[in-house]
This record gives sequence, C-alpha cells and structure tokens, in this order.
Amino acid sequence: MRAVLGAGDTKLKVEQLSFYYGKNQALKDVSFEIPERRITAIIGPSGCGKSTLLRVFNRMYDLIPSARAGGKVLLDGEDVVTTRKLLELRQKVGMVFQRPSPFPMSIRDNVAFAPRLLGWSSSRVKEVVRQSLERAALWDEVNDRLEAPATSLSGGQQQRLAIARCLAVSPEVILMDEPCSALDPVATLKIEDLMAELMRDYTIVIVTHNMQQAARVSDYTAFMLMNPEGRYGELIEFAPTANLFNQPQDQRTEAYITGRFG
Amino acid sequence: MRAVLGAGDTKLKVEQLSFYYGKNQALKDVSFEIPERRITAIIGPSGCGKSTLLRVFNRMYDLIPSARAGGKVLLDGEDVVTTRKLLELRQKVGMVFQRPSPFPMSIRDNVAFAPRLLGWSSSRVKEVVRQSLERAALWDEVNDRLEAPATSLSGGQQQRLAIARCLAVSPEVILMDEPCSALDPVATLKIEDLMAELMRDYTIVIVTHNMQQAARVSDYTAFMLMNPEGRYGELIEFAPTANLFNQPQDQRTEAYITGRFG
Amino acid sequence: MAAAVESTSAVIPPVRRVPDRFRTVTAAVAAVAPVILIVIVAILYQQAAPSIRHFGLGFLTGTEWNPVTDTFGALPAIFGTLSTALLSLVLAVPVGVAVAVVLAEQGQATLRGILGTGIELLAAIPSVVYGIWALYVLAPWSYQHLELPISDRLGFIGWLSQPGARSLFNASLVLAVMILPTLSAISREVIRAVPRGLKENAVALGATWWETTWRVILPSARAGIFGATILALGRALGETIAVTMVIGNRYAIPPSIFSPAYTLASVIANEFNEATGTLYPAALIELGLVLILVTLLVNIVALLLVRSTSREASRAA
Amino acid sequence: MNRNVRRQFASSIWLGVMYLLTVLALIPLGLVLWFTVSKGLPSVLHPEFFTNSFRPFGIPGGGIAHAIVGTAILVGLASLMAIPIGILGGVYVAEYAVDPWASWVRLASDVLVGTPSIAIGLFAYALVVVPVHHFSGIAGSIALAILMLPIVIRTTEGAVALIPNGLRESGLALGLPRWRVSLQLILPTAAPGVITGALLAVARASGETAPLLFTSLGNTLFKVDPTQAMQALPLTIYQYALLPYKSLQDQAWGAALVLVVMVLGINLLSRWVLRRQIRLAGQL
Amino acid sequence: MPRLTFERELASLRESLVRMGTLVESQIEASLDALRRRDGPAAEKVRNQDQYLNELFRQIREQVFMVISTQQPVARDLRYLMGLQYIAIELERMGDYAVRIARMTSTLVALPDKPLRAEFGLMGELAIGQVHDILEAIIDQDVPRAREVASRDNEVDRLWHRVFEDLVKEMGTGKTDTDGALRAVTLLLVAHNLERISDRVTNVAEDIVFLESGQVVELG
Amino acid sequence: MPRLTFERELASLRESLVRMGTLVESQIEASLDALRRRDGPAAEKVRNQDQYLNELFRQIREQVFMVISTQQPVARDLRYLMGLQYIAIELERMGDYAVRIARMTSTLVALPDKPLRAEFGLMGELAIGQVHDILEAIIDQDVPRAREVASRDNEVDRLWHRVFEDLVKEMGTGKTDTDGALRAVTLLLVAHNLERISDRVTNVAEDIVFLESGQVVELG
Repeated sequence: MRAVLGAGDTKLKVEQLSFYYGKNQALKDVSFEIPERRITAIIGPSGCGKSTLLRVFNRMYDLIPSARAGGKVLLDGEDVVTTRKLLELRQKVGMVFQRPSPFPMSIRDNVAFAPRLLGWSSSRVKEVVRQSLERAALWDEVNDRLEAPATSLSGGQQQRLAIARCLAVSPEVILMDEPCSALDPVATLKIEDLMAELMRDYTIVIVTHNMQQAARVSDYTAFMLMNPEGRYGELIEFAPTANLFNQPQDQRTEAYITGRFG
Repeated sequence: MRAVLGAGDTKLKVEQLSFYYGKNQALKDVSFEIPERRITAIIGPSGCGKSTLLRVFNRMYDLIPSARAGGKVLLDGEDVVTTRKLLELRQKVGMVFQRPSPFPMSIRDNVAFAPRLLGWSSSRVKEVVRQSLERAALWDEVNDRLEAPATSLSGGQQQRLAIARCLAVSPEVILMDEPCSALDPVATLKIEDLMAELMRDYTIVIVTHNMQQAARVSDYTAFMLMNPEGRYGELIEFAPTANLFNQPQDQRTEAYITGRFG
Repeated sequence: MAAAVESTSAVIPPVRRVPDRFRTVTAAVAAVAPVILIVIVAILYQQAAPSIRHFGLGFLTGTEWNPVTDTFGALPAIFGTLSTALLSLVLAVPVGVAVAVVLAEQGQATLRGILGTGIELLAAIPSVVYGIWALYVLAPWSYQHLELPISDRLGFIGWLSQPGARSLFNASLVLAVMILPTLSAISREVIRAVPRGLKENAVALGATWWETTWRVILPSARAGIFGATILALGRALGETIAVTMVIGNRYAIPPSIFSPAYTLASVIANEFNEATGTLYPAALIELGLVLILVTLLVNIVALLLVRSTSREASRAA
Repeated sequence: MNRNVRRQFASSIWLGVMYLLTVLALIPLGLVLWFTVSKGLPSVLHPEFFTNSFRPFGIPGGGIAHAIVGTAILVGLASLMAIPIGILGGVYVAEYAVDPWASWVRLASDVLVGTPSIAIGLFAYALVVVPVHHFSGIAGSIALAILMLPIVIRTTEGAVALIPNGLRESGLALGLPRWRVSLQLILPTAAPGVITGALLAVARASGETAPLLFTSLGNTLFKVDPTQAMQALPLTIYQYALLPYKSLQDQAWGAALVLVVMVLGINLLSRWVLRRQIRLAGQL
Repeated sequence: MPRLTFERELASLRESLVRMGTLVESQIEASLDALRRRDGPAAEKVRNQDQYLNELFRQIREQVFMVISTQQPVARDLRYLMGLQYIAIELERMGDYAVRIARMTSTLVALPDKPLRAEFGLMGELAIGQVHDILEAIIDQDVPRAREVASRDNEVDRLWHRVFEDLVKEMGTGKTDTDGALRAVTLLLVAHNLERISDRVTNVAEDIVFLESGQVVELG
Repeated sequence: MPRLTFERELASLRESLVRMGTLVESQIEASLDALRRRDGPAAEKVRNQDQYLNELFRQIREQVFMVISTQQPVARDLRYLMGLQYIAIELERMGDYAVRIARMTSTLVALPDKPLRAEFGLMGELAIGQVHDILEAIIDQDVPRAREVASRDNEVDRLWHRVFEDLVKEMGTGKTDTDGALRAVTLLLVAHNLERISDRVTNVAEDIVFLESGQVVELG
C-alpha cells in the first residue's frame, strides 16, 4: 500500500475552516492536513460542501461576492484565506474543472496562453508547452497538430489539455473538481493513470462523487457530510484511503461507502 | 444467483437490427433476446449506440426525422419497427430518462397525465395514481401533498415520480436511459432498490455508462462497442450478468470491464 | 442551533479581497444605461412641467386638443394608443404562438431555418417601410376586403361601422405584423427553453404531438409567452411612424374601429415640430411622458414574467 | 373510431393548423418585400438617384444622396458613442452577473430597448436642440446612440454569457488577473456575438425615423456637417410618402428599397456571424 | 437503506454456508458413527458424500466471486463476504477430515474387533459439539459464542495427547502384532484428525470474529 | 491501457506472495534439516520463524482486501487476486506443517539416536522440490508446469504408504519399547506431514490453473 509507505509532509493544512455564502454556512470547522506529493480525495454526497472546500484552496470563491471564509488554510505555512497575493496563489495552486473548457484557440496556444501573458520568453514558452503536454500524456497524440483548434480534441484529450494548461505555470498543488464526471470510462481511466503519474511531482486534491474513483486513485480520503440540522458541510473522517475503505472509524462513513444511507 | 434460477421467456427479440441517422449507420446487426420480468442492462463506452438501441424499442427515434431502422424487434412476436400502432406501443413500453422532467403540474396530475389522455374514468385514474405512486415507492413521501407542484420534489423523488408516471399506463416493459446519472449516490441506490422490486412485474431494460451499476442491478448484460472502422455500434456479448462479469467470452468485454481499453 | 450559527457567522469577517479595478471601471461605464433612463424621465418631466402644472390630472381625462385655445386633454390619444395596441395583440398572439410552436420543433432544420429567418426579417424591416407599405398597399386592400364586408354584414354593431382606409383597425393590422416577430421570437425561445425531456417524456407516455404541445409544452411556457405578449404590447404602444401613417390622425375617441383615430406617439410625431408657445410643446412632451411611463410599467412587468419562466425552466432542467 | 386513432387524427389536424398560421405570418414579409422592390426598383434604376439630392416636385433627377450620407454620418456617430460603451457595459453585466448593480443595468437596458423611440427623440430634443436652439445631426445621433446602447449591452452580455463559465474559471485558476481573462480570453471568444450585436444595433438605428423627427429634422441639401440639420433615409421615406406627389412617392419607395436592402443585408450578415459564434460556443 | 439485491445475495450465501456446515457436521457424525459401529458401507458412504460437500464449496466460492464482482462491496460488507469464504474453506477441510476418518474406519473394519477407548467417543462428541455450536454462532452472528466454542479446543487437545500417549505406551509394551500396530496407528490418526477438526473450529471462530468485527485474532 | 495503480498493487502483492513462498520453502528445508541433524535448537528456530510467516500471510490477506475494496476488480483481475489469496492460504498451511515437523523433531531429539530411513530424505527432497517448483510456476504464471509439479504428488504418496507400512510392520514385530513406539509414531507423523505438504502443492497447482485460466480443476 502506497499510503502505508509513509506519508509526505503536510502541504496544505486546513485549520478550523468555516465558510459562508451570505448567511448560509456551507462548511463548519473543517480541519485536516493534505500531504505533499500524494493524491487526496474528497468524497461525500451532493451538497456536502466538497466543491466549496476545494475552491477555498485557490480562492476561486472570490468570484462569489457574498462568500466569506473563517479559519486557516496554510499552504507551506502561508495562509491562503487571507493572502493578498491572489495571482501567485493561483499559479501555485492549479485547478482542473469538471468540463475541460478548451480555450478557442490552437492546442499550442491553449498551453502557452498563461505563460505568454506572464511575459515569459518565447523559447521558454515553447519548452514549457512541450513539457506540459508530455507530462499530461498528450504530447504523443497531438505533437503533429499543435496548431489544430483545441476544440477538435476528444473529451478525454481536452481534459488532459486542461491539465497540461494548468501544468504550464508550474503549480505545486493541483485541484481537480470532478475531473472525470463528463468523461466516459475509457477517458476516465486514462486520467486516473495520469494522476498516478503526476503524483510524483505534484500534490493532488480531487473532489469526486464517485467513491470507487476515490478508492482507486487516492492515497488519502476525506469524507464529508452535510450536518442534518445546521445544513452545513462537515468533515466526518480523514484517513489513508485503504483504511477508510476497509475499516472506517465512523459509522456514517461506513454507511456511506457500503451504500447504506439515511 | 438470480440469473441462474432460470431466465424468463423472451419478451423482446431483437433480430438483425440496424439503425441509421441519415447516411450514418449507428447500429449494425444487433441480435439478442431480452427476457421477461428480468433486468437487462446495456453497457458500453459512449457512442456505442446503446441509447439508440433503447430508443428503437419504443420508437422514440420517430422524433428524429432522418432516423431509419432495419431488421426486427419483436415485442411478444409483434414487430416494433414496423408497427403503426405507435401510441399502443408506447403505452406498452414505458421509458424513464436521464433527467426526470416533471411536468409543470401537481404531483397527482403528473401521474394522471397519460391515464387521462386515455380517457379513463376519474375513479380509475385516482386508483391508478395511488397504485403507481406506491409501486414507485413514493406514496409514503408524497401522499400528504399530492397537489404540490412536482418540481418541488428532490431529484431522486422526481425520478421516482417519472417512474410512477410511466407505471400509470400499465406498461409491460420499462426502458431506462441512464436513470441515475443525474442523481447522487443516495438517490441512485434508492432507484436501484426500486428496480429490484419492479422486476417482479415488469421487464426492465436499462442503459447505463456505469458498469458497476449494471453489475449491481441487472440479471443480463449486453455489452456494445463502436466498430472502429464502420463507426457503427455492434453487440459484442450478451450473457447473464454474473457470467459476463466473471467469465466474459470476448476479449473486448474482458478488456472493458477490467478497465483495460484500447 | 440556528442562533449559534448566526453568532459564529457574525464573528467571521468578510474576506479581505484584492480590489478589482476592472470591475469598478466597467461598472461605471455600464451605469450609462440606467442613468440615461432616469435622465430621460427627469428631463421629459421637467419639459412637461408647464403643462403638468396647468392641467394637473385633468390632462389625462380631457378629450379636447386645441392649440388655439391652449386646451389639451390626452384621453383620445391614450384611448387610441391602448386600443390599437390591444387589437394588434388580439390579431398577433394566436399566430405568433403558432409560429413559435412550429419553429421550436426539432427536425426539418432547413425548412424551419427558412421560416425562422423570414419571421426574424419581419422584425428587421424599418417601421417607416411598413408605414409606406401600409399606407399604399395594406390599408386600401384591408378597406376593400376586410372592413367593407365586415361592416356590411355587422355594421349594426356600432364599433364595426363606418369603414375607412385610414383607421384604427388598419393601424392595428400593421402593428400586428410588426409585433409578430417579437412575439414569436421570444415565445420560441421560451418554448425551446422548455426542457427537451418534458417532450420526450410525454411522447414516451403515448401522448400525441398535439397533446404534448398543448398539455405539456405550452403550459410550461405559459408565463414566458405571457411575458412575450406584454413585451409586444410595449412595442405596440410605442410604435410611432407606421401607425401615424395609417391611423388617420383624428383627435377624438373613434366611434368604430374602422374610424380614424390618434395615438400618443403619432400626435407627437405630427405636431411637435409645429408646436409653439410654452403650453403646447409642454403638453406634447407630457403625452410623451405618459407614453414612456406606461411602456416602462408594461416592460418591467413583462421582463419580470419572462425572467421568472426562464428561471423556472432552468430549475426544471 | 378507435380512441387512439382519433387522437392521432386530431393531432395531425392541429399540426396542419399551426403550419398554416406560420405561413400566414410570412405573407406580410413577402408582400412588403414585393411591393418595396416592384415600386422602388424604377427609381433605384436611375444612377442619379444615388448621386443627386432633393429636387422639388416637377424637376426630374431627384435623388437621395443626401439621405444616404446623412444616415451614414448619423449612424456612424451613434456607433462611435454606443458601441464601445455598450461592449464594456455588456462585459460588466455578463462578467459580474451576480452583482446587484449588474441586474439594475440589465433591467435598465431592457426597459430602454422597449422605450418608445419617439420619447427618446423628445429627450434628445430637450437635451441638445433646446440649449443650442437648432436642429443638428449630433442631436439625431445621440438619440440613435441611446437607441443602440441597450442593444449592444444586451447582445454583448448574451454573447459573453454564452461562453461557458469554465473558460473564465480556467483562466482565473491559471493565476491571470480578472481584466486579462475578461478582455483577452472571454471577449475575443465572444467576438462574433459582440459583432452581431453591434451590427443589429446599426441596422436598427439605420431604420429609425421617430427619434430623428425633432433632432436631425431632415434637410433637403447635401450636408456633412453634423452640427447642422441632416437628412436620413427613413426621414426621406416618411416625408416623401406623405406628400401628394407621385414622383416623390416613387422616390420614397426607392429609398425604402435602399433601406430595406441595407438593413436586411446587415441583418443576414449578423445572423451568419452569430451562427458561427453559437457553433463555437457549443464546442467549448 | 437496504440495498435489496446485495442483501438478498448475502442471505442466500449465508444460507449456502449453513447448508454446507450442516452437511459437514453430519459427515463427521456419520464417520464417527461408522467407526464406532465398524460399519464399512457407512464409511464408504461418507467418502462418497464428500463430493456434494466439494460441490457446495465450489458453489459458495463462485457465489462469493459473483457477489464481489457485481456488487463491489467494501469495508464491513467485503469483510463479511471474505469471512464467509474463509469459513467455507475451513468447513471443506473439516469435510476432508471426516473422509479421512471414514477411510481409516475402512482400515479398522478389516482388523479384529476390539473395544474403542472412551476418549474417542468423548473427542468425537466434543468435536461434533464444537462444529454444531460454531454453526449456530455463524447463524446468530454471535462473537462471544464463537470465542467460547473455540476455547473448548483445549479439552480436545488434552484428550488427543492422552490418546497419543496411551497408544504409544500400548505399542511400547512390545506386545503388539502388526494388526495391533496398524490398529493403534490408525486410531492415532483418527484422533489426530479429530484434533485437527477442533483446530479448524478455532479457525472458524477466528473468522467469525473477523467478519463481525474486523479484528484479526488468534484464538486457542 | 495499463491501469497503473492497480497493476502496481498486483505486482507488489505477487512479490509478497513469492516472499512468503520462499520463506515456506526455507522453513520446510530447515525443519527437515533439523530432523536429519537431530538439531533441537534449529527445530526451535523453525517454530519461532513461523510467526513471520503468519505475519506475511496476514499482510497479504489484508492487501488483497484493500486491493479489492479500492480497485473493484472483476473477471480475470478478481480471479487473479483471489487465486493469490488461495495460494497464500495453502502456503500458510505448509508453514504449519513445517512447524509440526519441527515439533516432532524436538520429540525425536529427546529419544535415542537411530539412523533415519532413506524415504524421509527422499520425501523431503521431493516435497521441497515441489514447493520450489510450484513457486516458480507462480512467478512464471506457468500452468503446464504447475500441472506437472502437482503430478509428482503420486510419488510422495507412494513413499508415504511405504513408510507407513514399514513403520507399522516395525511396531508389529513386538520388539518396540515405549521410546521406539514414540519414535516410530512421531516419524509416521513427520511422513504424514510431508505427504500433506505435497497435497497442498497440488492445491496450489489447482489455484494456479484457476487464477490463470479461470478453470476449476481437480489435480492428483
């Protein structure tokens, strides 16, 4: 078991994190530590706040005016929740979404988009494009048609392109929000394999409603539920994936993973 | 194993079925037999034509002007493909879709929709509404608010309402097109349990991209693939589910169910 | 429990966000739209002030319009405006909904594409072109083939007598043509916004095309279609040129729909450039103020209706 | 008759009725186009129709050059005012859709679209003509700009909103600042839709008569100075059509044909652009 | 919420296991009975019956397979299934021991009759009792009971050592002929097999603890 | 396509199994060596080593659990995992037999020294050879080899019967004292355990056939 080999150091430390949309509490007192260069999965039924939690890590919630967060999320010791270096944070903490959303430009330009805007030299950009596509296991499939529009790729390829795009700015953490839910099983397994490869160099956090997927790919799993009274999401259990799926410590976790709810 | 207990008689006999959208062939020479009062799952990667196949069984493809079918689909010996009694066919072969789509009316009127079109007496309609909701395991949750708009129900309840609506015209076959793909795991398992109940009285055919679901719920499984050259879908293997998932006869089936594709 | 949550939430300070200058700039630019709207009303009010002060509410009920005596009452114009608009709705709504239903169907993309383009082009044709067409083609034809036969047979009903080529009815007819595209385009969008699943479900239950349309699709789109109707009403109320050219421009409450009449907009269009003095232009501007306030109201109601439907549709989908 | 057969039959009848009504709705379009072409064509076939300006009744060789140029200037000035503001405003409304302010802007735009154009004409009159004491092309173009602005805002918003949110989030998640994402990623992606909006606004403005009645007023002379009263195509049609002179009426028809061809041309062009936009957005 | 299909599969599986256990119990009983009554044909029958047991075992194994591959159980559910399978393995082995005892009975029948030592009856009773009770523990999912049954292993062990020493002593007197030695050694092996059955019961008890609580324990 | 994580887990599992097999082999070897050399401490060591084997077995079992619950294997993959587990069960039992042999060696050491029968060496060699070769069959996933190894069971069986008869005959001469009888019986049990090891190898061979081809066969 990979997880048993010894965990990486803590990369993201979530401390007493609470989150509100306006007056509605979405998360309450979530605390756990995401280890470096491991895959951490966040699972739970819909509405449990798992996506919200993920969007705290790169401050995507800034898009929502009424959103407020309390508590801390320390990325290498620096608090994400209060940082004012938003752009640096988002370069450090990349994100891959449910839909691949290729930019309406060529494959090359998709990957080069952010590096160019960041003002990198064209030789460096070229190098980065190649590297990122290689790392995202897409180079072999597209290197002969880098100028083709990204929209001409298949769904699975588009998602790998999204990953390559995100790798281009050299993130340390990659957040994935249901990256496979729009893909068929074939493309899904390709992404899962890719994740297993990327884990060597990146800290990966994946939100998925597919707990089999969490079981398959992750080293650690966080299980969340919506508190039935407060209507806020809370962390029920966080453990190495193998343990969580074999010997869950909490009744509710057991009920969820064995498919006996409510 | 249920499947081993002896299959039901053939309810739907698919013979050399081919299907075209305009000039594009979508299905080629599909032949198999769907047994009565059993759950038959159709699985395969996206684009393999499984939804198309399902839509032949109740002639939903009539909505698409360019669609044509060749071959036969015998429902109790009568050919579905060439029948002119469309309304009767669709009353006999109900369908539940991916999205529940409650009609914009009360819960009661949703269920009573088709019976009223058929001109049934109001006392009979009332009885049917109750029965259908009971069978769809929804009665207990809604009997005190039958006049509430159907849209006020949760996603899982809406899907069970869709099932109740379809039961109201006493179908013999129920087609389900990814009935759980828009639902969370909790609601999904409820529907799966409901299917296990309905199987006693109805022939169920379910299309799902989730092969674990097919494995969990079905007695028989049909595995389809897109022919890499002809770009049409074909049936690779049809077998009792337990056999298909343990001793698939075809290499491609084995590759698919064990997650080793392409 | 709830109280506890409340109290913790009070403790949590809003996130200190990095200021978004882009938003400030664009928001300021966007402010032009509401500002203009307010300024329009304000300036019209200011310009109409002499008349408002002079006539008070009596302006709305007065029936006489005499620049010589400086007596101005808006009722005939208001009546003409409302009646042409409503009559045009009566003519256009059934057709518009039918068009929307046909256009929202799937399949036969080419035929529907041509039909749809045609309907939308109807909207693109400038109103002055409708005006000249109505003046020289539609009104004479309508007089011959609609008004005369109808009044011959039903002339004993007062408001169907006295046919004339320039009439309230013909103005309504051209208005109906002009609002039809608005009506059908918005209705089509509303019908298209009805989740496809509803239709499939109804068909799968063994409902016929008509039963599906009439009992499922149109009820789902009801509020939106109503909104589209109101929106079209707004257009009809404010339409100036084409109406001015065929309505006959007689300042009186007409005895029959086949008689000449006047609308708020056409009074302004016809008389504003000749208006002298203070009270006369002010009265004309007050007509404009009445018009704009009525259309504002109608528009806001319509928008709220259309929005609520599309929101419902997105919830159902 | 079997109940199901009866139901099917009724359904077919209704389907026929619906199609019939649709065809009925298209008859006016055909008639308008037919009469515009047949009555306008004789005038349009004279080249001087495009090169000459107004000649009084009885003097042959009258043309609408002054009106065409006037329309071009009026609409051009209006576009310069309305399109940049409209696009930025539209970007704001779409990008910050949840802002309360954005919904006010949206409502104001929608209401503005529905505001009677004659009232806008009155407004421009009071705003510009009254203080300077004479009619001018500028007053007309301000009125037209007000007319165009909400169209540009709303179509820009629509085009930007058509871009999946994922694109925006993906851009932001790469650590790019908001304005870069909006202006360098989202807006270019939405460009065809935005162009469509601008074109539609131009088409609409070109055909408007009412706002020009008391602003640019019209002019029988060939003028390119926007501080003076100016002629425009729709004004020409309106004014000539109501005159009792056959030759001027014919010129009105000719002008109508020119206007219709222009407006429909712009319209069809914008539809073509828009279709590309929708296809593109569908792929994202 | 129930997960109907899965629960149904589990129930049917547990039923099969109980059937298998009952058959094992009766096999052991029959083999000991044949031994006591020196009944060659009865012993023969035990050896033939074993194929049913093997068939049942094969079925359970397959069923576990199908349930795992179609229902994807995790945590407690998976443990439960695997536990059932472990128990089936042990039961199958017990059946094998019964066959061995029967085979030895066939050997003994050919030898001159001599009264059996009391310990055999005792050991047999104890072993059968253990098998019977552990089956009930399975049915009732009763962990304390399973532990208790396992603890009786010591008694069987004690008897086995006594039989062993006695038989060795008997042979050590130098008064045994070949038949006597064969008889003694055969009986020794019978006792050995009974002791092994008792060992297996301990294993089953461990499996029960495992499947009910997830703990891996060493009993006995 | 590979399914990297799963393949990695499978590889690590197979590795653990091979490690376990190697340990079992060396345990058997060591126990027989101790027997031959009448080396009490060496026998003691075998008995102590068994805990490592048990620990390895426990780990494999747990690992199979985790792989099943996290990777949801079906068809060939599931068969493979279960097959590995079945083999582990057999290996663990073999280890137990080695311990038993070691325990008997301890008994024998206390008795007067007498030369061992040649059959023991032969049986031991055969059994160790079988264990060794079946391990290689596991590593190479070599079904024919597994079948061949299993077929050698007959030879071991033959030797066991010879030892049994000889020892019974020896005791039947009436010349044995208690020590002699104890020694003979103990050796008999040693041979019995060797024969059992060989039986287990047959089971492992069946498991190999199963995990590679999905067929359930009876070998030997």
